[in-house]
Amino acid sequence: MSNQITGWTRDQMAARAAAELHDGYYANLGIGIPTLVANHIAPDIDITLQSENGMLGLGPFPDEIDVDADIINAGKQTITELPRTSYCSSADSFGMIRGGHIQLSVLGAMEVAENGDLANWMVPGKMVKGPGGAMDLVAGVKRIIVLMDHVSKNGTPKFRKSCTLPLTGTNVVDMIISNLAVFERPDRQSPFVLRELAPGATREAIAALTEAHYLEELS
Amino acid sequence: MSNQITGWTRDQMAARAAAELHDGYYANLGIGIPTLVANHIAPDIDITLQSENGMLGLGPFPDEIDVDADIINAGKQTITELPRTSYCSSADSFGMIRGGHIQLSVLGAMEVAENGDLANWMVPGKMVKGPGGAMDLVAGVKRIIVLMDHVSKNGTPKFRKSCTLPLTGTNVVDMIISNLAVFERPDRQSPFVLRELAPGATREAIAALTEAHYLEELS
Amino acid sequence: MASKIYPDAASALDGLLFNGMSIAAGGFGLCGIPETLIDALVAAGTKDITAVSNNAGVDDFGLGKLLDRRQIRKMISSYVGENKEFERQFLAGELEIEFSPQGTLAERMRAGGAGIPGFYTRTGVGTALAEGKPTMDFEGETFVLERGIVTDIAIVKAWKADPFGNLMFRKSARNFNPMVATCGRITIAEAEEIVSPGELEPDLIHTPSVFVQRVILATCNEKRIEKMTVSDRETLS
Amino acid sequence: MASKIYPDAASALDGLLFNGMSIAAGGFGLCGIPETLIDALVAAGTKDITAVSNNAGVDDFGLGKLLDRRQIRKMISSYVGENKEFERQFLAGELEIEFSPQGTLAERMRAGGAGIPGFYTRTGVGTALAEGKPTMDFEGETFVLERGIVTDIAIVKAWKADPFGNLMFRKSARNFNPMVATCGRITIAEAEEIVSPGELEPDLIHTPSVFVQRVILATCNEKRIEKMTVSDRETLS
Repeated sequence: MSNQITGWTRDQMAARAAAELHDGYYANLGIGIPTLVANHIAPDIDITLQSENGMLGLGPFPDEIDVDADIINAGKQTITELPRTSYCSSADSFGMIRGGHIQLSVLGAMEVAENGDLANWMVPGKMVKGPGGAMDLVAGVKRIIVLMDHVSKNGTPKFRKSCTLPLTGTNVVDMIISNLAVFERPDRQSPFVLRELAPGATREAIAALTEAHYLEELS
Repeated sequence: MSNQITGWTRDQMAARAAAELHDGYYANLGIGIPTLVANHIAPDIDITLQSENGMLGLGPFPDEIDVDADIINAGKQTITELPRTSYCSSADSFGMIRGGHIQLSVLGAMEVAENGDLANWMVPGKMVKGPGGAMDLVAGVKRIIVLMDHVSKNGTPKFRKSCTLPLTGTNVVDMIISNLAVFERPDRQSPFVLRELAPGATREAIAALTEAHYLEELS
Repeated sequence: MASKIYPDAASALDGLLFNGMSIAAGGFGLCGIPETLIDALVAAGTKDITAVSNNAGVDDFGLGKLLDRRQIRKMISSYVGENKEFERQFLAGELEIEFSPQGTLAERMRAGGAGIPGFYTRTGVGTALAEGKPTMDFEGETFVLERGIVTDIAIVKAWKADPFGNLMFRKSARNFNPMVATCGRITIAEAEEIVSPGELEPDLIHTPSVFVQRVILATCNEKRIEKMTVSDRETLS
Repeated sequence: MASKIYPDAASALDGLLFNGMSIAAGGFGLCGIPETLIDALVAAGTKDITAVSNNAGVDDFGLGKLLDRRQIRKMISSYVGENKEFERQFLAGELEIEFSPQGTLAERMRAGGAGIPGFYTRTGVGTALAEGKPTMDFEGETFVLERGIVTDIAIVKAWKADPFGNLMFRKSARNFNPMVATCGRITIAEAEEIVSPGELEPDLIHTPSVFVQRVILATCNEKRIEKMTVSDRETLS
């Protein structure tokens, strides 16, 4: 069914997430699609990107000649410094995260539950690689946005009544941007609300492709 | 009775404490007589002095022209740097102390109990000024040496069965150097042993001026 | 770029002050204290402050200025011994004091800033300062639970700041400032010098910009010395 | 002055190694790992190591070299996803793994080094990694108790070291190294450069000498890059 809906591309999803960044924010972008968010930050706002391996103020990828093995992000990619950049230890870096000093994190997900539970660290049937910094990020960052496909490759809804996979955190998700729709909630006591539909997506289609209970307030 | 015994001077007490410093030690010297210990460190051993306000590698007092308000020790005295000096935050400084990385601390005391309890932060009848770093030092530093007069000004023994004053720490003292004698114990499960007598002090005099139970092994 | 620099201390505190608020302040003794911001707090006249600071200044300097105007209701400190007015107000029951061992206080501010609500320490176990606090045994030894501290605002003294809010401290004036900078919901830094973007080497920044919301150029840098000791006296001792 | 400098990695590890020991190692991915000391551990052949490190290296680099020789019995890590031999040994039951969330792991090593046996964190609450651990509620929210880590030895990679053992790290190669340096009963640092006494500015030292017992000049500084990304690719994406 989702195959018949045009939906949003990965870049469009990233651009939608970028619209949630406000001037002066400190933000942490996860590996994968969330990394693309950096390409869509509005030119008139000032954002500082944090990487949990101890770098604050991430610059773009370097020219080949400027590659420095000692300048990497949490995805272990070579990057560059900016005039604002500072380095710190991993303990201090997670002090920022756990202490609520990072305003926003954008992460991928395998499942999100209607109560905001998130599962994104154990791939079913695969070797467990470990949570990395994902559990710390969802527990510490003030606002968590999930970017994910609306359904899994075999068509199973990923926004569910409850997660079937091992959790990364309980009641931690504030916003879901899928390739078909945007769900949001004003606080972590409230249910999610369907806010936006991707091109071709209808209320009925989203209802059919979503297991979670949610409200509707389309603008 | 103690008036009739010559005993040790403050400088001699400090010198005796300095003999407990071994090559390579990191040590913290308290305010008052313990500060004098620095003047008696043997020239052939290498000691690094730590100050809990975040300075490691304390130098001597400065020449008047070199006084820098930003270089002070925990006694708030102006001091100087050495080639080895480093600064850190108070949290990191007490990480050194609490984490057992400082080998030795020399402190003053109002009372020591035979089980090693120490009282040195509340002066009876006076306004409570607070413990400063004393509780952290006795709880964290591996070996605690107390420098104190053997009896109080009114003649009361300061090495007691149990402390009458509010405690700074429980079972924390390893060695007592008074103006009349030296007591030591091999570990914190053992009783104190009288090891040395000051000039003019006799076993009987010490027994009469000490309330605590102790063993005797004079060399 | 959104600069965090404010024109002066009054504007940097604007909108943040209210009676009954909590304020963490950097400094050890009179070393590394935010002199400029303390003067602005005096001028603002904010009352019933809970002040978290290792010391309470002296009678006419540091937090002593706020005590002198009776702006502080409660101090959380490790040592307050240098202040006569403090003693008078405390004995008169006008001022509350919560003592924390110095290292515990430093760690409590770091913990608060790092999202750690409580930690166990050996420090203070068996003393009056551990009374009423939960304990736990680890490998046969008893430790006491101490709580993280978060305050409404935090004020620090830096040596150098850039417009992003990155800070460097100078020598033993660093002391409590780095933890204080992390434990305020809003942190205001006064710096002896404000440098251009990119002038601070990324490896050498002590407090990363994320912890600092507002920056001013410090206009009070008296740096009063509490105990002047020089080598002549040392030789005499 | 008692210099902490040893002639090479083998002599710096001499007398410290035994089968079944625990070793904390700095580094994030392949960045900032003590390459020289890892090679010396391979040469020493120490067995049944419990290794505390954020990652497990790759098959032929970093801690992967120790895994390859089956010298490691247990890993305490946050992410081990880049190592095939690791996966094989784990699935065969030859290797034990204790996962710690990355920030929790960093804090556990800092806590161990700072004499804090346990702290509470929100991280991991309600997940498999908090199962069986004590919890406590603070202001209506549940936190899990995590334990400090102390190891027999710690090995770190520094940029600059002086003969006293003061260290500076370089850029994001700092990562776990400062905490690792504090949590070893004996800490050995390999430095890309050893400088003369007094050359390191006291304000700029990342790890004070007290935490470091032995120093060597690093002879392996390959600094392999795990994911080379350059601006051309970025433009194409």
